[in-house]
Amino acid sequence: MSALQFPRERIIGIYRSMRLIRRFEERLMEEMSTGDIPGNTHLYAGQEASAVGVCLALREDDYISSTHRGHGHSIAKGCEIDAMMAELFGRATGTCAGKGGSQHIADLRKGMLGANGIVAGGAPITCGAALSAKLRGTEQVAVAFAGDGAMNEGVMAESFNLAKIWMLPIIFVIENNGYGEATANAHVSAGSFTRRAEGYDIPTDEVDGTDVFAVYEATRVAVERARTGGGPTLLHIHVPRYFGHYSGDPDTYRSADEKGEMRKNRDCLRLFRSRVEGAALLEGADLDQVEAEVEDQINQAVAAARAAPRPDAAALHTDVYVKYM
Amino acid sequence: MSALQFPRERIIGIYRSMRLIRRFEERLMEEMSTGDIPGNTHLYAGQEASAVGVCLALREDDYISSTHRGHGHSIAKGCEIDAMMAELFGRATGTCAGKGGSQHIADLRKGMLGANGIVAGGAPITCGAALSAKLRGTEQVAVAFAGDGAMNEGVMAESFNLAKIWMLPIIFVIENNGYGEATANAHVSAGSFTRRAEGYDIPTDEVDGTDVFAVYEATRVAVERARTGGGPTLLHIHVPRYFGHYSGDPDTYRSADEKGEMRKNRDCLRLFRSRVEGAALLEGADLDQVEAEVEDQINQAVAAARAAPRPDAAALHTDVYVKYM
Amino acid sequence: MAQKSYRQAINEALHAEMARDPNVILMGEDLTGGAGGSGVQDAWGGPFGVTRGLLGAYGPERVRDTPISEAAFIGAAAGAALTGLRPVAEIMFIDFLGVCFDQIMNQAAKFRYMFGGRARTPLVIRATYGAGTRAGSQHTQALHPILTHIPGLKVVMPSTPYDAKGLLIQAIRDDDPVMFLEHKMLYDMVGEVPDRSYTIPFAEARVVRDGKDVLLIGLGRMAHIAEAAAEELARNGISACVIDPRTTSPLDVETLVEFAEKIGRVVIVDEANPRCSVAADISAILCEQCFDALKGPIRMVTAPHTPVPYAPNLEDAYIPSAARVVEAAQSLLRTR
Amino acid sequence: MAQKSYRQAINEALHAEMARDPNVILMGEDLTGGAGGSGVQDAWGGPFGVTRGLLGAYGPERVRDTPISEAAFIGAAAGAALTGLRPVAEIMFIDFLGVCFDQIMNQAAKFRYMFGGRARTPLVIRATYGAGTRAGSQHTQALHPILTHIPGLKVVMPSTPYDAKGLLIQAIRDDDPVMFLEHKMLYDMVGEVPDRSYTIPFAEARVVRDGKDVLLIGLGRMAHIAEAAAEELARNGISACVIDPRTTSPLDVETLVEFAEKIGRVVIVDEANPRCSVAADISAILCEQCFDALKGPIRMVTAPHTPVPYAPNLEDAYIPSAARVVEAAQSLLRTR
Ligand SMILES: Cc1ncc(C[n+]2csc(CCOP(=O)(O)OP(=O)(O)O)c2C)c(N)n1
Ligand SMILES: Cc1ncc(C[n+]2csc(CCOP(=O)(O)OP(=O)(O)O)c2C)c(N)n1
Ligand SMILES: [Mg+2]
Ligand SMILES: [Mg+2]
Repeated sequence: MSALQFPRERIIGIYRSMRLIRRFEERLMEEMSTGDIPGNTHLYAGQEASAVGVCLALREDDYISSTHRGHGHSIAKGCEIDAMMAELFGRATGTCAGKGGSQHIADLRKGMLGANGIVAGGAPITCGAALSAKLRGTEQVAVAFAGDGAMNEGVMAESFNLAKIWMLPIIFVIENNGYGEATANAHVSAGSFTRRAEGYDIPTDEVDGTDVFAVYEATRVAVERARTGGGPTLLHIHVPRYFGHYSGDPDTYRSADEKGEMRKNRDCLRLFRSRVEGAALLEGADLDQVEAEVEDQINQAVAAARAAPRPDAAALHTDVYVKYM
Repeated sequence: MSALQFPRERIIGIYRSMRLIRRFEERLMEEMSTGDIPGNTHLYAGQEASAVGVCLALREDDYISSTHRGHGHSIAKGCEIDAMMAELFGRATGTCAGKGGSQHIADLRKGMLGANGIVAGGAPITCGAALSAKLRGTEQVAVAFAGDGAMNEGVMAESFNLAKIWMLPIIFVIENNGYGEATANAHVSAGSFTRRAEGYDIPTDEVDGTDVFAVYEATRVAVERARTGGGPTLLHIHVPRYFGHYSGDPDTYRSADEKGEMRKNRDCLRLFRSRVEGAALLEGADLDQVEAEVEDQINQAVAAARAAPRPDAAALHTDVYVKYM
Repeated sequence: MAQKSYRQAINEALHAEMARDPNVILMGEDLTGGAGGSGVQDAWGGPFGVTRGLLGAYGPERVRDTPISEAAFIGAAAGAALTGLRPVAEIMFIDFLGVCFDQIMNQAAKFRYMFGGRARTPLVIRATYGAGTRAGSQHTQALHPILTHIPGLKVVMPSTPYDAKGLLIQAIRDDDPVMFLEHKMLYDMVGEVPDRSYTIPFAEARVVRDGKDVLLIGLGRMAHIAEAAAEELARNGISACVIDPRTTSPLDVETLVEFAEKIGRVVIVDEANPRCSVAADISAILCEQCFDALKGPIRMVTAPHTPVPYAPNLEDAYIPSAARVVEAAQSLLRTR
Repeated sequence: MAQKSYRQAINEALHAEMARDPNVILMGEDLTGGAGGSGVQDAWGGPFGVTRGLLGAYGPERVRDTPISEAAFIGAAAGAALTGLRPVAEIMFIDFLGVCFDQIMNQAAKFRYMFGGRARTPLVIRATYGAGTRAGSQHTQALHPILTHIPGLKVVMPSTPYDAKGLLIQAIRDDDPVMFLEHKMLYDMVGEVPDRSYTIPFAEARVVRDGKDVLLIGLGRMAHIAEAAAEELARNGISACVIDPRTTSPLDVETLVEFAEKIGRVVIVDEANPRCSVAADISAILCEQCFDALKGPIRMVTAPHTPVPYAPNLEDAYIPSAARVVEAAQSLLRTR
């Protein structure tokens, strides 16, 4: 696995990203109970290796678009933790000045084109970013993240076709966590996702989403293809979803067995640790230190978010248009 | 080919249907120039063997839904020529009382659920008819006709998935005439239509749409599957389109060669004649007589449509609702 | 009479009609919640717990959890309605109208007219709407003006548990496509709801309270905002009449005109964005039909021309408040 | 000045902006017409001949014939706008809004707000609209009220060749998503159009003709119906002022209020269905803002609450006519 040849710093960085996502989400889950975070949110815990593995293969100026379960993708693409946390708390210092919330976190400077409250809504937008990159000749690549449930929205199929006939530098990353909300994927999805994409002559790969190196490697191949004019790829990445569909979901439609097995055998963080420690690339103490640093970072982000001002009342009316006349 | 074992009357009936469609369309093309037929219309000429072959395998109470190019499907399913012609002339005696026009011809008593002005709009509606048949236990089958261009609308893909997971008694008939409006199919469609459907585990068949018996046979297999609980099928039927996209289309985007070759070698009526005459199933005179009868029928329909009353002014306001209060 | 929640009232209506007519079926995403999972079935009883227990009573053929394919299953519901069933389909949030709008606007709503009066489409589409949930711009809209605009649709917006049950039973028995809009912030509201089945006809506005100085017209959740405003006005010696139209299409123009003429001062409260809203629509109708009886301009209290913001302080400011209604009413009385 | 058709005016605007800015690209179905065929390329020059010649001038990378996948290519246009291009996408008939509404309403229109003001979406969506073509219920709608309702969109409805060119250039240079609606029955209309580039600002109504007895407000093609009515009224000694708002969002409320106050009698003509229409919207705004100056009810002349019928006699009766406008104006003058 080529990624194992990464320099030490990079391997630490991978763990830091994954750990940051995990703790960000776990902390959100805790904070929800304080009532300080408005509404509900969809947590990415369990799926970290997918976002991190994919973004590891991207350039900083590459694009991604995300879903309602978008925190992991945002963090992996480099969005600031402080601003994200502030956004979730609905503060003026948030990524979207408090106006977007969890489902709309975006940071165009980081190439993060937005989470999306509409299932599959990001796929065609990402085709547009890829087209833009192609026409502007920048060799940027665009990644559209989507869930297994999203695969049944028609606009996904339309995007596959458009991406292929226009040979767009795009990668469709389907994160299959087995469920769309409370509904098991097998109950609502016929056939196979990779064969669906192959129906459009799009190359595909099935990937173990608990293995960050496997995700990286599959993405690297797809990015290479995209950057050199080879068009789109679909990666079908299998991941566990740790929490319920959203933070308030009692999650009783999954058996204790299923949930236990998942946490026991499919924890990407634990698998990573044993992998790199086993290969003697890092020592436990290195990783423990990362964990401590992450803890600090999250604590600080939460404290800063709590202390941050709410948006000014006038903000209700601004930013609808660049100019309205 | 089992259809060749049809009784003589049935074979004559096949020719009558195909001929009726051809002459209906050719006559419309002529009548357009008189200015008596409002607007424009999409002609089915060239594709007759598809509609007729498919409907030949259906029961009278089976359902079909059609497209903007719907006259052939309507005629093949048993809609009345007089009422259809009156509809096209915008008369009160029309299939839709003059309120629908070419793109909305429907006759629920014949299981004809409507032409559709929205490309691919009929696919999910037909899934619903199939579901209805299934739940009511009637063993009816539903056929959704669509063009090659329609295959790129997302709702087609959604319908494939829905039909498969619900094992609906439905057949998707994709009539590929090589073009969507003025755009060549290859320019805008990636991959293969049958492989796209197979991505949903839907069985498929590629069919020569100039051979009415081949169409019948493929449909028969699909109908058998649907009626016995085997779920959906996709038939990819290759057909020529004789006229431009619509009656006013100069059709210069197809070369004279392409159009000449098509009319010379892919005329389903001529192929049918030589086939059945060659097999000594019918004599030329039998078919000539059918042609004369069809001619009379069309003449009468046109004369009746011209003589029919326009809708009453009050009709503008009726039929929006069954009851509005 | 029994006290029940708006949620339960809707659940009862569905139960009653499914028991009464085997052609009534349900479809939607996570309608049971748990389909195909390894744990509890009907775990959610719907995204908002509205459809709980129906799976157990009527089985998975009639209570169908769908893929996330709104265009396909709304279209399928329309096609099933055209061919003998009476489907009740659910769009989880009305915001998702965008992905299935064609099947509603161009197909179901127009079948009857396009087919020359020879079709019936007894289809109900239930959807949640409205702001207040801190869910951001794509899960909080109130799109009833768009639906009201479309000929061929009926649009129902119950404001109480009692109305929710009666109007839903009416909707299911209706032979035309009906959009049934449930406000998420009302699900827990409790009120009197008879156990028996009953119907409430469309286009019959409800006079929430009578009054003589100013007429407040409020739709859906806004009926309650109007009522709260009326109470506040009463404390200031102003007698406000509150009317809830209950359905926007058909609209009970007669009652609205009658009261507008009698009272002469009108404030309309609408949670939707202002442009081409139902507030504007009713204002224009009243201006045209009872101009001479008006003692002042018709005032509209609506959301601003902005998406719904996430931050609670902004979202609260977005939603029309009783204070704004009071202020509009008072401004009318000042300029008599 | 040169006489040119509305079609040609639009074509010129596209030519000018594509020449001026390499980031301007076009996409749509059959935008050239003939892509991949065995015969003539650019055979159609667009479904209505509007985009002819652009392929030859700017090549297939910038003039892109798309699959029949409105959701995908409108979404792609939005995504391209977000990342540096200035796409002009075409929806062949506005009726097809139903299959791509999400990408317009929930995505492009809301990016800027949801992202806290940190996005620009310089996107133009051109679409044809309107009745009169005998094309049936799904190819003849005028859906501008639905678009006007949505915060984040701008809506432009040129009524003349001159306006079409100036407003389209303005739209392409605008940094927000603009819906540019072209009436099919106006494509052959000829008028004066300068060869040079020029822009017409949004929210600047055009006073088509001045007058003192009654104000006729007409949008898009209805500006001409209003004008014809004004001519007829003039023959009867009534002086009608005609105003074309040109853009419904933003709307030039100031000018409308100014003239409504000056004249006191208002008729609004809108080709859309009546409920929650732009006619209702303008009526409500004027009723609220200049009530005291009104000498009578604001009258609306709109299409009926029905889909568009096919039969020519019915379709003609569907479209607001000058006679109906005259009759509405006269009724206002009678009840002074
Ligand atoms: C168009 C649309 N339909 C339905 C929803 C409601 N919804 C939100 S998330 C979700 C499930 C998505 O499943 P999947 O794509 O597998 O993503 P996951 O939640 O598993 O990450 C649904 C149905 C939505 N947001 N948008
Ligand atoms: C949603 C939608 N988009 C575009 C159109 C315009 N249109 C009408 S027919 C057509 C081409 C359809 O091609 P195909 O499906 O191959 O059918 P064919 O005309 O070849 O029979 C198009 C683009 C439409 N009617 N509906
Ligand atoms: Mg999932
Ligand atoms: Mg075709």
